[in-house]
Amino acid sequence: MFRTQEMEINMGPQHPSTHGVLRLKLRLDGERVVDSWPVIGYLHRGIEKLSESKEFIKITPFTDRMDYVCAMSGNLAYLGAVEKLCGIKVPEKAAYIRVIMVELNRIASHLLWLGTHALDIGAMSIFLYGFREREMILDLFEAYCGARLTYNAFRISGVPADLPPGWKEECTGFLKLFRQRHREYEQILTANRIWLKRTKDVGYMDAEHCLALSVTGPVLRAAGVARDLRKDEPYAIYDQLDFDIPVDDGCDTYARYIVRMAEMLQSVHMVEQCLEKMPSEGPLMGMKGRRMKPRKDEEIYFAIEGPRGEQGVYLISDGTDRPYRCKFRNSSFANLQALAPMVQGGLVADVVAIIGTLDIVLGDSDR
Amino acid sequence: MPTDDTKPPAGTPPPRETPPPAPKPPVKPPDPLLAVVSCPAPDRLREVLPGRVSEPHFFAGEVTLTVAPDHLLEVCQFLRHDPACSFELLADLTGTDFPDEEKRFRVVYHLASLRNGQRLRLRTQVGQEESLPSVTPVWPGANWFEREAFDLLGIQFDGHPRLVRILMPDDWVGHPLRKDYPLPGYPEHHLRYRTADITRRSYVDISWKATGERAADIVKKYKGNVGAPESAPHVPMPVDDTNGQETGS
Amino acid sequence: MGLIEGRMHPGIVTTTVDALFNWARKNSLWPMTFGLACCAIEMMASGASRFDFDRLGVVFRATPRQSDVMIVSGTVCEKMAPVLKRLYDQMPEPKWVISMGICSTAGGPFPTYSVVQGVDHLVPVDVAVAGCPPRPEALMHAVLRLQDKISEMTIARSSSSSSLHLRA
Amino acid sequence: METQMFITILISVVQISIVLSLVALSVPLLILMERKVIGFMQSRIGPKRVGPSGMLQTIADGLKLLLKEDIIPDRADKWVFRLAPMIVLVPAFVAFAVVPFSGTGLNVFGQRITPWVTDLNIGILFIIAISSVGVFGIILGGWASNSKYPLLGALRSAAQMVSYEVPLGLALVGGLMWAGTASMVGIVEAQREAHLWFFIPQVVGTVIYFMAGVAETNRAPFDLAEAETELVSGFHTEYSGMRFGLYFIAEYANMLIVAAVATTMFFGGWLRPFPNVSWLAFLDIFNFILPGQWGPFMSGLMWVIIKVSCFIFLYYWIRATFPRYRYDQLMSIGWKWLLPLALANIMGTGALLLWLGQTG
Repeated sequence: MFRTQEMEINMGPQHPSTHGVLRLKLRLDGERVVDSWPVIGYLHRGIEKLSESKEFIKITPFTDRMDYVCAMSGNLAYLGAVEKLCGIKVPEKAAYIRVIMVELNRIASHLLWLGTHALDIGAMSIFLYGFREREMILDLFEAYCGARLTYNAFRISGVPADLPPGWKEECTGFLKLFRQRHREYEQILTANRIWLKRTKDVGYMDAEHCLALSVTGPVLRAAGVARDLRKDEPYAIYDQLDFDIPVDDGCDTYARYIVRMAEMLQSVHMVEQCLEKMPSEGPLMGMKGRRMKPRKDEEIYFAIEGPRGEQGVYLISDGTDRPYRCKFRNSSFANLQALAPMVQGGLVADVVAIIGTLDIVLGDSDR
Repeated sequence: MPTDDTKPPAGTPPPRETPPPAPKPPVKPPDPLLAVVSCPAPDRLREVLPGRVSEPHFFAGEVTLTVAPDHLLEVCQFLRHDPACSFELLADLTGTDFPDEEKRFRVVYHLASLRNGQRLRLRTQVGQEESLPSVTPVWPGANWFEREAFDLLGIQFDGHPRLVRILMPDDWVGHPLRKDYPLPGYPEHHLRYRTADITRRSYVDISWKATGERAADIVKKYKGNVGAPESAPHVPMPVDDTNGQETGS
Repeated sequence: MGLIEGRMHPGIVTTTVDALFNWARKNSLWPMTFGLACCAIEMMASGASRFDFDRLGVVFRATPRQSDVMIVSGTVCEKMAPVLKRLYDQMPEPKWVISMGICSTAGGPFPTYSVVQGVDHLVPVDVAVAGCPPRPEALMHAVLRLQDKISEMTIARSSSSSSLHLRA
Repeated sequence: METQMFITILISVVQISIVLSLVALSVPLLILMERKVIGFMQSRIGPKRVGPSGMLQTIADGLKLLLKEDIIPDRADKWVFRLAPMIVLVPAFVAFAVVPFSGTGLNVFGQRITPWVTDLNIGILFIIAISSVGVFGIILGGWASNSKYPLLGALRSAAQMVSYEVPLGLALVGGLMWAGTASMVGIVEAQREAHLWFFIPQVVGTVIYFMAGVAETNRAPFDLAEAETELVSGFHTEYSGMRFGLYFIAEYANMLIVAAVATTMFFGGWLRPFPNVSWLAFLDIFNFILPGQWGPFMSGLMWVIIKVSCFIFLYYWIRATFPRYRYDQLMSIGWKWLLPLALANIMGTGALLLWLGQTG
């Protein structure tokens, strides 16, 4: 007469906390997740196919629109790949400007993560505080390149423009303010009992499983592996900067929170160093002209440490100024694989927290 | 040969910033991109599994090994577990379509070793009708990458837990990243996702079941995806347009 | 349709009631929390502290049943199209659509196999916003324009065949 | 005789309509204040455009909701679907029947009009009994929608309300023991006679009551039944238009009830702080401004409104600050902490009263 029945439920593609258009098929026993099947591709725009018909320089705007939360990283990864393929050198000053932008954008990206993650768990004010500081970073970007979200701020072999006058001071002021605001976030969340209850031991995944599932970035670092391409395979001028890799061995949502919060401060530290060390004079572009001829039938893979993990670009050249194949290895795609094992056995409320902690951007994963 | 494990991770630094610090090649090639970099994997493979992989190809500080599909799984197992190689992370897996070549698809595996700080590219060729062994037993993370390669290129992977489309809709026809697939796609394939007539109230049955059934017919009709289908699978949608009829009164 | 639209002959003078109803409708536009792509981030920014959509009475609702306006914020892909259509159908009348950004308006920079070249293939668009992505100010302007448009509505049965909505 | 009865009925009708309209009118104000208060806490402005400083915002929202299409899902249980919002709304309003809004009544045309609709001698019990009926509206609404998210929301809500009714009721028992009566007016009078607000001896009870009250009204951090980021909109996901509006109104009316009961039970209802300290009499400012009977009436009303507002503000503050609890954590708080604490509070109160009775 009485029997229990498992319920299948669809989370998304339109759901307030799937961070876009992720669809998650859940099989529930009461509120407990028995099985899950993530469905992605609702934002597959065919960027890789489209890239094959464009010149190298015209692909940069698409990289903005993949990981739209941290577009500068996308630009840097792609341009780094092209420069590696063609053997182009980037002037030092341009490299500094790139690193400043990328690190600022990492802060902005982490702020968005913090806001949406906290909102998913129910702390709504943090969302608005995070956006408040994010707007300041966007103002800095706007002053530099004119765009708020999709920057296209770098060019092959350098950057198109120097920092505008007064920008450095603005930036220093922001960084000073940000350290203070960062303390405020920590005050609200880090020791909050409800926050601890909601994040501790939720979404547990240890280093071995992370690596097996190709998960990189803060999720891996929160599992105790100090993997950071900025240190391991330094690109741009990261080998001249002094910074730490925040690592936590909690392996859970809270550990990821701690790691990302610490990363923001590290980024602040890096930007401060860059502003100090940056040469005041020097060329901004490493090459003249726009046409380039890479060697025929060669392939390269270039990866940087994006805010979500290893952000790689794989290019095959056919000797023309267009790539024969342009594959973007985006961290959200790989990290999303960890979602199903993580939510297994958790509650519906944990699913939301885990989606937040993976910090996925669906444009990044679907391309 | 720097095969000892105690060596600090040399990495594969980009040549434009810092030239590779490790062993100086005897004859410096004219193009710095072609410099030989140190990597223990080819030598270990040559020792333990001779004849399975090709000679390494060096470009821009990267090492590429070519392997035949038959030996792929064996080589991968070795690379994953051998302490001198220890490629724990499958960073990327993807395919490329070369329609003019005999074996149409080139599949590459980007491996990374955290312990040794090495990177390696494994390359293999597979024809349209052939299939590759899935590397999910070695790296479970290959799951989605292989699904993506199957989805966009139509490469078959044997032994994959569930090889279904990942980015495109389940009932999509064709594999978009193939070179003979036009960039705008086949508009006929898209029509079932559209409603041509728009009114303020148009209830159109677009349930997944309905599209699924129709899709089955399409798949039957256009098996093999190249070339435009003869007729569009567009089904006229029922439209409730009562507003327009009532206006006369 | 709402409760009383289309029940009155166009000859009946309904201006005062119209004005009241339109005032209520235009000042309480609740969009659906429906982010698709890059534009969704700017949509969130519009709701956040600096721009604060709440000033205009715009509150994001999670369910289509309680929302009035659908902001299609981002690229609509073929896989998403049926979902979007269904969500639109689930919204109660009167409902409006803002197409935010060039992707949803006309496909944008993606003339590819998987992108719907304009959301007006799927749902009737009331206001289209230019930009890639549009700034929050632009979205706000779109909401204001939509308010203008709503001010033109009437509850009397419309004489045009395209029913009650817009004459703006 | 018949005229007297008629007048009595008329007075009751007038009282009921005044109370109803007061509550109904305060709901839009509460919603507006919530948006404003939370807006300021989040460093933004809140409604600003509609009417002077956005004062008419909720009026516009309500009117719009009235005008929206009323969707009843195809597979819903249509009658239950229609009925459910009313089941929630009616008890929320009925419970106000026993809430005293001020201390002294008014004499109008020789008839005495009390500032409460009725003074039941089981007032507190009446409120608890009535407000637990509201649960059914939520459960039925979620079930009748025949949709999965509402069903989950209804299940959560059922479990939550059942578990928090118990500590809610038990937390009040301590106060009742001090008061010695269950009549709402009697409780306040008891506080006047005891020369102290009952929250002083009943701190634990007050805290438990407020926590359970927040959970009862489905407010953050216990808003699991309509957790927007988890269950879309919980039990009212399928409700549109004014039916959703009814749920919304009921939620705020319930908040008011919880605040009003807390005010009466623990914070001395219409009494000013330290009602026995005579030099504080100036706090009842309306006694000096308004003539005759209106002075005390308005002063009492003022205190009730101030105290209730403080509670409501606390609600908003919590909502703006805290993350949300998880379902199982909520249950464990209810059963493992609040219930034993409430029981211990009763025991402690009993022991204290016994001791006081022996010594004094």
